[in-house]
Amino acid sequence: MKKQIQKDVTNIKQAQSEKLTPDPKLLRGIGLSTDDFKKGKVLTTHWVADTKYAWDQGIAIGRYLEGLKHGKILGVECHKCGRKMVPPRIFCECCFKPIDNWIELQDTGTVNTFSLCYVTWDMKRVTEPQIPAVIEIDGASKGMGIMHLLGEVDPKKVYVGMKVKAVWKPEKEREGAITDIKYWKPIK
Amino acid sequence: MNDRVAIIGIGATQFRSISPDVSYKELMFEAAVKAYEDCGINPRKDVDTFVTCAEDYIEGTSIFDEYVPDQLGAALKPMHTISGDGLHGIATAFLQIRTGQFDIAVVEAHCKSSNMLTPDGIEACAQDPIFNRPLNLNTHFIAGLEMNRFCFETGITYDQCAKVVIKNRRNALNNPIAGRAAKLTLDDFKYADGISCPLTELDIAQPVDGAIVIVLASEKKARALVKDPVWIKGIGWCNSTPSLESRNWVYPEYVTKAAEMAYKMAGITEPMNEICFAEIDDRYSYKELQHMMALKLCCECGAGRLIEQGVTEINGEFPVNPSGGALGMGFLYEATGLARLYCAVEQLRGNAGKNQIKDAKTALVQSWRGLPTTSAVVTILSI
Amino acid sequence: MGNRVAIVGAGMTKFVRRAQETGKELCFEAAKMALESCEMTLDQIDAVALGTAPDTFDGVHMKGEYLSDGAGAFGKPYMRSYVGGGTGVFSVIQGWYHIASGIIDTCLVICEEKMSSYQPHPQGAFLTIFDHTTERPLKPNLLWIFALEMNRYMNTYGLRKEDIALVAVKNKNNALDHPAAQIASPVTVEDILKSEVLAWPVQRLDVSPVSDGAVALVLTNESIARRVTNKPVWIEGVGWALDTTYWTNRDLCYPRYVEEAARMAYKMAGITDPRHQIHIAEPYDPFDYKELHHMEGLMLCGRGEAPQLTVDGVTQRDGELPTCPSGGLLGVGNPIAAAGLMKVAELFWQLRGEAGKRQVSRKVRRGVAQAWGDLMQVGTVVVVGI
Amino acid sequence: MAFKERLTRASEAKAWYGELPVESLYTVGIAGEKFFRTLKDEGKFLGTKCPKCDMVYVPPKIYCERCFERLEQYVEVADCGTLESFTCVHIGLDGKKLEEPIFVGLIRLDGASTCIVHKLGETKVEEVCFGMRVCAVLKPKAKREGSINDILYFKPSVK
Repeated sequence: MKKQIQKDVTNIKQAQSEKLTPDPKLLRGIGLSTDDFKKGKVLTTHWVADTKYAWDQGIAIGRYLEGLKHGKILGVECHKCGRKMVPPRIFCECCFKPIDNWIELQDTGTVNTFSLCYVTWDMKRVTEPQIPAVIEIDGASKGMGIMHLLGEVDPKKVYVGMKVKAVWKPEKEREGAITDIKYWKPIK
Repeated sequence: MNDRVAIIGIGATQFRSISPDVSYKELMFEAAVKAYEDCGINPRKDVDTFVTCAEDYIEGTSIFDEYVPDQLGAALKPMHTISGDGLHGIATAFLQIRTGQFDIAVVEAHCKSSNMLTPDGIEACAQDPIFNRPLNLNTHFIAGLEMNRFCFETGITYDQCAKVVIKNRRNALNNPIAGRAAKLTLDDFKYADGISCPLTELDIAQPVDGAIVIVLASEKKARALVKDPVWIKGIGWCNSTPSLESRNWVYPEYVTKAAEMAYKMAGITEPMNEICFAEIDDRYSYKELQHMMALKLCCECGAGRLIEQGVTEINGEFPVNPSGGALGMGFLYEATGLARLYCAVEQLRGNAGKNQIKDAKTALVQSWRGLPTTSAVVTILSI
Repeated sequence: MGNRVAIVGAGMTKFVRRAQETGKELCFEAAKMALESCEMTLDQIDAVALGTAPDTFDGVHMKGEYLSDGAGAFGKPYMRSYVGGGTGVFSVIQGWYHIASGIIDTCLVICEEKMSSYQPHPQGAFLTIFDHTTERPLKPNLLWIFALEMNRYMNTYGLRKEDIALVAVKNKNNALDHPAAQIASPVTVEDILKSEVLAWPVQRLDVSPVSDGAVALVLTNESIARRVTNKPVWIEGVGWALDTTYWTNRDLCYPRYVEEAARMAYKMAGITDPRHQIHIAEPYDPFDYKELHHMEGLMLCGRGEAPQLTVDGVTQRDGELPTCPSGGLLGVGNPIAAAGLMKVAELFWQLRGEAGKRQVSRKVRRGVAQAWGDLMQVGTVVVVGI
Repeated sequence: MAFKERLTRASEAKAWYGELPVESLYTVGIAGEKFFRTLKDEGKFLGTKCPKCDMVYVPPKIYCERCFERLEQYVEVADCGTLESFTCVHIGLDGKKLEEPIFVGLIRLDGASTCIVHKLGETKVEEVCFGMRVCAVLKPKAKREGSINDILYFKPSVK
């Protein structure tokens, strides 16, 4: 017998259909309003974490960023499955083998999907929407996209399947970052 | 149901204080390729379940899970994170294989400690935000308090703690993947900077970068794939309390409980006689001694005497951390337990080179999750 | 499938926007209620399995360790599993393999989230789920990725927002009968279409609220289950799958990872015709379109067909396939991991006929719960039955 | 080998800099609220008692972590106690060496089963010893905020 777990099941009352679970009488959890904090009704502690990092870019992303600095979008190719991938990686995740070679992709592409976003990352409201999109890059296999922003376009006129081209920062301002591309604009 | 579970493949990168030439993904990929090569499997076809052990704050990424599958060959396969030490991952894979639903499981853990620019600030976030953190203390203070009380209660001297460091870092000289090997003497401790007395900088295992991948299999698959499976005879894991206020400051009873669970499963009644050597947590010098006591790997006379008498040296009666431990190989955060396990498997396979222990047949591997936790895993391996 | 595993007890806290309780205290309340619901005590529990999503919410590194005393882990084998939003349902899988292995007989499964700790707004924590080098510099927010997926889904199948909004209407109204619900006010399709646009096509009322809360289940092996209850709910199948990190390389119109997870769970449960062999579903619904997306991934209908089922009322409580009768995340609230576990708790209550006003009309003997997580990437599925 | 290519020049190895921005506001919880309010308003230490385990938790918990009983019995404990351990911390939160080391102690207040972690003050290295009697020094009442830092430090009790 496992640790005194012994109970006559016949003694357990059949649950009635009126029984409501979870039982409201047993439910705990005290909800507070913003005011409760502002007016000091509850005590709190506060902390700003000191969490800084320098992530090693490594082989693949290092070369990708270096390419961006020079106004190029680099991808990689796996000869086994034939996929041309971006962002680049040193392994093919489908075949689990080292990739075969680097390829230069075009700085044009197709909008796979997009959104018109009226809030910032920390939920502040903006009047002019940002237009994040997944952009399938020309030269890579179908469906191979990256996330970026659209610009120089009327938000109402963006559509899935729209052809776009990268708008680069001036060469001097590029630092080897994804933001070396300012945004993507429609190709007329 | 699969009753027996074996380790059939291991892979590890070099452990280095920095690794600027590879990203974390590339580091993991290297260890994975080695592990799969070791047992001749293709992860895309042969592996049923993958486990990674990681913590978000260490990685600097929330939901780090997202960034793991590709480099392990796990894309679109069952894979999940255990926010624990690598040995928690081993316990998870063990349980999963035992259900009979999975035959081959992969456990990964890695560390890019060099990528943390503010490790002390990051570790401070593990302190209780209400009762402890507002004191603004470096997290090492907890080890200082514990070491002081532990030495006071047990009569273990600081020199004995220092001898653990000397032994482990010397052992690491002959371990090709170790990242913190050194030849030290007691004199070096006189000049070591105090961190949180009696703890000095030399008492603390220093971080390194590295990745480890372990492949586990059911008995049927293990026998089919490799000649030298290493069996997991027992495994146990346990927590005490996270509260500094209510924990036992002398004796880590959670380690004892984890060990009891593992010993029971392995049918071990006299650990010191039935186990040949141990790879145990030594994140702080005194921890090796404290853990030996909790694991019942020393007699009443205490662990201090054993280190004095050389019992735990490689050529001693009961070698402890022949790999060099975390002190000698480097501390790898959540991957530390897997580093211990990796070296224990190498020993059992007879591949430990100059550090090889004769007739090593049964090993104990133990991990602790570091400050401020009371979380430990113990496993018994044998050939 | 190894030893049979049963759910024998369930408990939860209220889901609230800002809880006064600490995360530990929330864990305790849910765990205590779950234990009391099956008249068990902590010393009868062999192991504790905890699920909780990003540490950044609660603002505690190694959150699993921090919560452990409130979760009843003192002196016990304890582990925390973590697959982003999929964690809630995965934690049940974690409990399952503990017991199915034969090593553990009784396991307490707990999920907790205290999102309100994050300042100034919990959504900010999601910035750090994106790739630190190739995505975070663009300052993305969580809505982006949902909006991108929703748009792709709508575009692929030519769906209308008003049809998708029906999910939010159904779930938020279902939640009126849930005593723990955070939002208890009825909404109409019009309300949703008129609500503030956050990231088109996502509007304010398409989204579940951020919440604090905890949920707990008690899992046991067969022999103990038969002793503690006459109505055990069995875990018949479990499945999970994690797709590639490179989410921008996949077609977001269909959650293949959910399908993979479902196939694994159905195989284990011996289900060959999910649409007819499953009587009730709790798919993950942090956004209204997600419920539809996941019903398709769970193969409860064909691709692009879920909106029509909703229009036809099939997924209502009195429908043929009641879906999210609890009120889901949209209605009850979304304390990430806890919300996923709440879904399994709902199936537990529904299958036992204990859901009171929420009880679905048809007789239900088997249900599926599912959660999703990471970068449009992970599916976790549990099939339970009586 | 795992890779077909490697970085071969030190100049090629680069890092991307960033952070994990986390700012948090923590409620002190149900038991914490009682503890800190009493400390703030009355200068007294409260604990919760588990009659089953005969434990008094200070700071209090609403549950006994050992037996999981709900704890509702609040008891007052002394503001003096015994030093169970101590350390002298030489590095700060940023890992850098502190100009003045900080004394930290583990204090078991009379009547409590658990220990409070806090700073030690008005004492010298040579004086501190295991089992030493110490008493809490609180901030003046007007300056207390309901935080663990309402206790300034613990000092040796004069007897």
